[in-house]
Order: sequence, then structure tokens, then C-alpha cells
Amino acid sequence: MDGVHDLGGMQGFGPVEREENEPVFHAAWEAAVLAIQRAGGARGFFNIDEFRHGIERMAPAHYLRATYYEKWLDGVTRLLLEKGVVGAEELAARLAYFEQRPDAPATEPLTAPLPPRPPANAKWAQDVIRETGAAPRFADGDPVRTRDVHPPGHTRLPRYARGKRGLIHRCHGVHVFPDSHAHGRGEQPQPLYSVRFDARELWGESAEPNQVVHIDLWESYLLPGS
Amino acid sequence: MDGVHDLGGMQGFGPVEREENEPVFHAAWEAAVLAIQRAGGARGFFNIDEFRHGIERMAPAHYLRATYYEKWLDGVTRLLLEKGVVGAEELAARLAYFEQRPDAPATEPLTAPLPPRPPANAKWAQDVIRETGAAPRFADGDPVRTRDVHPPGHTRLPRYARGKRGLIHRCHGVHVFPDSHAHGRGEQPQPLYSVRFDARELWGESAEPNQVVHIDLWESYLLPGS
Amino acid sequence: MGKNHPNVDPYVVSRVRALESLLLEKGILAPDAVDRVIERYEADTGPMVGARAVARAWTDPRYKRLLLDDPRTALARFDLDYQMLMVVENTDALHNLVVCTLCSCYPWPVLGLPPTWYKMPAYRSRAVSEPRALLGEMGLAIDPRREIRVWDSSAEMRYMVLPQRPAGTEGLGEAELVPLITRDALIGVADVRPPAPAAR
Amino acid sequence: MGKNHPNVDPYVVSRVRALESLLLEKGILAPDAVDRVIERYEADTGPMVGARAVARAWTDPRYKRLLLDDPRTALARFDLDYQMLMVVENTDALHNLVVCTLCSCYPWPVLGLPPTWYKMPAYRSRAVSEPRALLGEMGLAIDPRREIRVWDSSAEMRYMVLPQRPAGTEGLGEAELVPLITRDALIGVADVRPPAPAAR
Repeated sequence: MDGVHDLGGMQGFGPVEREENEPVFHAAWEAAVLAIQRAGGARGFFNIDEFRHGIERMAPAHYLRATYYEKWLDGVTRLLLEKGVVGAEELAARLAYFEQRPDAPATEPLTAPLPPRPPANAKWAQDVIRETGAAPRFADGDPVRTRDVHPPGHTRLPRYARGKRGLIHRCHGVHVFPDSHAHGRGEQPQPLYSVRFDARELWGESAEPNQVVHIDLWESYLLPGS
Repeated sequence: MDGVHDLGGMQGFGPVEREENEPVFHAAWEAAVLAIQRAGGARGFFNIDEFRHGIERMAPAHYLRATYYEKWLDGVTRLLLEKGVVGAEELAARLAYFEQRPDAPATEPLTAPLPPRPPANAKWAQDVIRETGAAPRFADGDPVRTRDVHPPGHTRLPRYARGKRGLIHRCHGVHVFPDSHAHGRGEQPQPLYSVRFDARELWGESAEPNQVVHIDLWESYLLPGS
Repeated sequence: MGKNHPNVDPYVVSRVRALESLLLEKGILAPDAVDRVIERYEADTGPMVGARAVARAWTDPRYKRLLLDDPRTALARFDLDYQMLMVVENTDALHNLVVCTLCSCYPWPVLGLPPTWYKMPAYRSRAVSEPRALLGEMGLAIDPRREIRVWDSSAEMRYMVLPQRPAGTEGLGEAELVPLITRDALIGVADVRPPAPAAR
Repeated sequence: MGKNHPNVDPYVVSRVRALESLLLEKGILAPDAVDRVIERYEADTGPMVGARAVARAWTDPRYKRLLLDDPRTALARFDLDYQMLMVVENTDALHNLVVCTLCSCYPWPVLGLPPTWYKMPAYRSRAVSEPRALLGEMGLAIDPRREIRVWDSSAEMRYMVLPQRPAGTEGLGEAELVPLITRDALIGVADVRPPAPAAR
């Protein structure tokens, strides 16, 4: 989707602000969000592409002002509700509980003993290579042109690199296709390439001199170039 | 600039929400902002292109969540400060005054009699046609291709229509060029055209059937097409 | 405040008043400027010039030709000097829609102040890329055989739609037609509806 | 909270706790999961694997070749099984820079958690379109004759920069080099600096 998350080349965001002596976590809730995201993914309630698309579906103004873990919280909550893992009513009730008791620990409303946990796959987010034996269509050095598309769903072809000419740098093997995997349409694995673009092709006369950008792009994003 | 104001084709903003029985103004401050914008423009402190670019330079997250007149307030305030019409210190002092007196009218801190007002040009925003005698490069029906550029400043070539093929529909005459006029680089008037684009050219396979878009584009945005 | 105004900064009123106060003091803003703006747009509740021009075009073929070919001269008949307007005509084969994707350009002199939805990201983003879906959501189904022609107001030219005269209005005169012609129809997000049958 | 955290929703803590509580109750979240995350990233203060690999590459040409050609095998020397990493080498002719424009992909196993600036719009938007200006602002002037090569992490492949070994470190061994190698240098927004002369 052509959303505000697709930030490459966007202007108006000002200087990079570095935080002096930035802590690993600014507060314990950040770590809790990370733990929740990992638990949900490791137990198979969403895959990494659904997770990314869950964040992309945030309200755009919220996306731009939210911190990193607020984005994760928003995306994971959306997915767990959509998948029926948690219910809207029980979540609202629990939220009301903690808003009235700002110092209560998360375990306070729990009464029954905790149930056993199903097995988890800690590698859920990295398990993307599929040895299908598919022969790559393009060889190193081949000229390609990216498709000029505006898909309404999840895609990893950034808007700044659409309809652009580049050269195949290398093939990374056959990878799960996020555009289908994020939408319950299966893994549809296909060759993934590092594609090199000259900055002038991407930014025209505004390009800085002597710059290239490498982007990892799936085969179906690419057409033969010339 | 490739900013969040350039909304054509962006996704994720949800349904159009119509306000039932929307009032002309939601509050008197909205009318005050409109009056301030008109006074500043009519007295020549900024032109219409500087005004638009003043809004485009808002913080992106603020732009997306601000109401219309909040955007105008932000942009006009920025311009009046940059132009030296009001000073940062006097504005901060006056703001502190009214934050402490939420019910005070705007005239309350004024002590001296009001000075005479300089002449104003009520047509400031519409005065854009220049009869330079410049001959249009393109004729009705000519194929053109828009330039694929990413200018850092103000432009009226939307991002969704860059590097696209269209047909000249008609010439509107010779108009002041916003890309220079917004940046103190003069009017540089040039022919303005209505250019017709097929939706498939703009949106690829995502286009709805049987749709065209007309965009008003200055001659220097256009290259001969084929 | 409507749903489109969820996040008004609590300090916005103070900021407006501070600027207003300074500009009064400097002689830049006239003391009656705000009142005149309110009066111009709130108190002037007569029909839009746009609606009056459309009603006349429906009842006078020569005026319709003039409105389409030379809108400035046509608008002068209503004491309006407006050079920048283009009028685009809906037909059985064509539906027109007006938007400004880059800001919120709108033909104020003929339509008054734009509604909030016209200025918000949802309308501005979708009108050019999925107008048929958008209009459907807004209650206007466009026959797939009709072309949708979107006018993105990227320069100072402004656009107004000349809607189709609805069936069932054959007996009505210009003055009776004017109140049927809504702002939304002149933007292109609605059709003009015939008057509801009078209760008997 | 730093400048990058200006707008944390006051209800965010309650929302986290509500979700956490429900997921504990349903047996989805382990009771010690949050503590383990904190321990993994906060308490584990040893040097990053990335810095250790770079220091070894600087002192062992064969290891450097392995790190560039077969990073998985090279990282296994530090007891890390990480299949997705690519290592890109800075030279006198080339400077590498890593970004993720679409989200915030980052090589966590070798660099730890990403800094906030890496995840914010300013860095993500500008790194691909004006990296030289951006690096200049961040204190790293790149000679105009050096190519800047930006790696946009759009898939599951992750990128780490192999920085240039600074002059003045010829006498240092692997263990002394490790603390010089900062996270920022491995992202490409800084060079590695030689150690400051010891106070005498």
C-alpha cells in the first residue's frame, strides 16, 4: 500500500535527533511489547509479514507521531483482535481495570492458575528461505526495470523504486513472498535479488553525486530491462 | 517537496467522514485565521505560493492530524515570523498573555490607538495570469511526458503524476510559476496546460476502469511525449 | 465539532488571539476584519452563485453554452467577476469530479467555503485513484459505462461541475430549480435529486 | 524519555498491561517473558558480536575473507547462528550505509536493539535520497570521490558495515580493538576512531 510508512525520499522530517545515552528500554512497557510480539509470532498467531502490515494499517497521523513500541503495540493488538486471539470486549474490560489501577501489575486480575503454553518457534521471523529449486530468471549484472504498481496491500517494493531501471547485483535465493504471505495467500516463494540503482535514476536531478542504492526485491517486482 | 501534503493516491486514510449540518465556522477562531491570512496576503507579506509552501513545511505528523484552519494558522505564523512582520519574542509574550486570560478579547492588550492601515489588494491570490505573449510549446492533443523529478521546494506537479504520459487537453494561458514564486525567485510565468492522464498510466493494474484525471501543469513540467 | 476535528490543540485559540492582537496593533488587520469574514460567509445565506448559474443553464440553452465556453462572462450575469473558473458538464457518458490533492483549492466565489471532508486526507488521497469506490461509499453509484473524469486543481484554475438535470423537473422554472442544486452536486460527489413529492 | 518520544499516549501503559494480562491468562505469554527480554538486552552488556567479528577481521585476513564471503560460518565462531546477514566493506573508494525505509529492519543478533533515531522518519526518509547531507549533519563528512552505497533492508536480509580500521591502531590486538568499534560505525553513520591518547 502507498502509505505513510513508505518513507524513502520523503521530505520535511527535519534532522536526525540522536538521544544521548539512550537506554535499551525507556520504560518496562517497551520490553513488555517486545515480549508480546515475540510470543504472538512464536506461537503462530501471525507471521512477520502480517505483523509488518498490521503496523502499516495504523492511522497515518498516529504512525508518524508514535514511538517504535507504540507502533508495535498498535499493530499487534490489531492482529490479535482480528485473529480472535483476544476479544474486543475482554480487552476493553481489562483496559478499564488497569486505567483505574495505574500501579497494578499485569498479573493482578488473574485468578486461575496459568494454563500450559503451546510450543513456540523462536525462529518464526527468520524462517523465510525455501529451497524450491526454482531457477532465477535473472543473472548477476542483468538490467531490470521495476514494475510501476500501486498494490493496495502489503508490498516490499518501495514507492521510490517503482518504474526504475537497475542492475541485478546478486540473488539471495528463494524467499517467502511478503505480498501474499501478509494476506493469507500463502508463501508463494520466489527468487529474491539485491538490485543496484543509480541515485540519478531514483531522484533525477536532485540526486547527490556518486551514490547508489541497493534494494532487495522479489522476482515478480522485476521486468527485463534494456 | 515530496511531503505528506502530496496526498493523491495515498492509502490508509479510511472513509470520507461527512459532518452533518456542518457550520460555516466551527468557532470564531477559524474566521479569525481566515481574516489574518487574507490581511497578510492582501498587504503583500506573502504570495499565495509562499502561503501554500508555508503549510507544506509543517511537521508531517501535525499536518495529518491538524484541522484546516490549524494548518493555516501554522503556515501563516511561520511566514509572518520569517518575513519579520511579527517577532518571535513579542509573539511568545502575547501568547503567554492570552494563555493566562482565556476569555480576553484580542484587543485587550492594545493601549495605543490603532495605526492607519496600508493599502490592500483583495485580489492578491487570483492575480496569476501574465500576458507575456509567450507561444505555448504544446498544442491541444499533443502527447507529453511529465518530468520525473523530486524538487526539494514547492511544486505543483504531484508525485503520482511524475514520469507519466498524458495528452494536452487545452492551454489556460501564461501563469505565474509557483515553483519559483514560492521561493523569492520571481514569477517566471509560463504556459499552463490541462493535461489528461488515463488512470491506467497513473495507477497501473490497480486503476479503476474507465477513468481519466486532468491535472493543470506548467510547461516546464512537461517533455514531448510519443 | 465534528468527527473531522478530533485533535484541536487546546492552545490554538490562544495562538490565534496572540497573532490577531499583534496584527491589529501593527495596523495589518482591520478591526472589523473578522466580523466581516463571518458576515460574508455565515450571514450571506442566499443561494450559491454556482447553483443559480446551473439552474439558468438548465432552462436556457444559450446560457448553458456561454457557461461552458466563457464562464467569466456567464458569471458576470450574477454580478461576479471570477476569471479562474472552468465548468465541466456531466452527461450520460461522463461524470466529473473535482479535488485538490496538494492542498484544498476550491471555487470559493461560486460555492462558498469548502466542507471539511473536501479538505481532509481521505477525500484528497482517494478521489484521483479510486473515485468509483469513493463515490459509491458516499452514496453515488456511477454506471461502469460512464467515464469518471477527475479534475485535480493543481493550479489557480478552479472547477465546477454542471450536473445533469434530473428527470421529474421538466415543469420547474429557474427559481424552483435553484434550491435543488446542492454544493455536493457541483463538486461531483452527488447527483441533483428531483423534489420530494409534496405531502397531500 | 528523549526528544524522539514527545507524544507517548498517556494510556499506552494501561493498554500494554491489559494485553499482557490477557495473554498471560490465555497461556500465550510466559510469566517470565518480559523479564527475559529485559535481561537479554539490558543485562547482557558484553560487546556486540558485530564488533567482535570486525575486530577479528581487522587482525586476521582469512577471517575477513570468510566474514565477507560466508558470514554465517564466520558468525558461528562467536556461537551465533545467523543466516540472514550480509557484511559490506568500506574502502577508500566506497562508504556503505544501512537503512530500512519501509519499517525498521536491523540486524539485532549482531548489533542489539536499534537506536531510536534509526527507527524514526527523519533517518528512514533521508538515508536513501540525501545520504551525504545526512551523514554530514551526523558528523561524518564523506569525501566526494567516495561512492556512497546505501542498503535498503527491504527483505529479511540484514546488512552490517565492515568499517575501515583507523590509522593509529596498528599496535592493537583484537581484544583492544573491540571497544573502539561502535554500533554507529557498523550501521555506517560513523567511522571508527583510534583510541584517545592516554592521560599521562
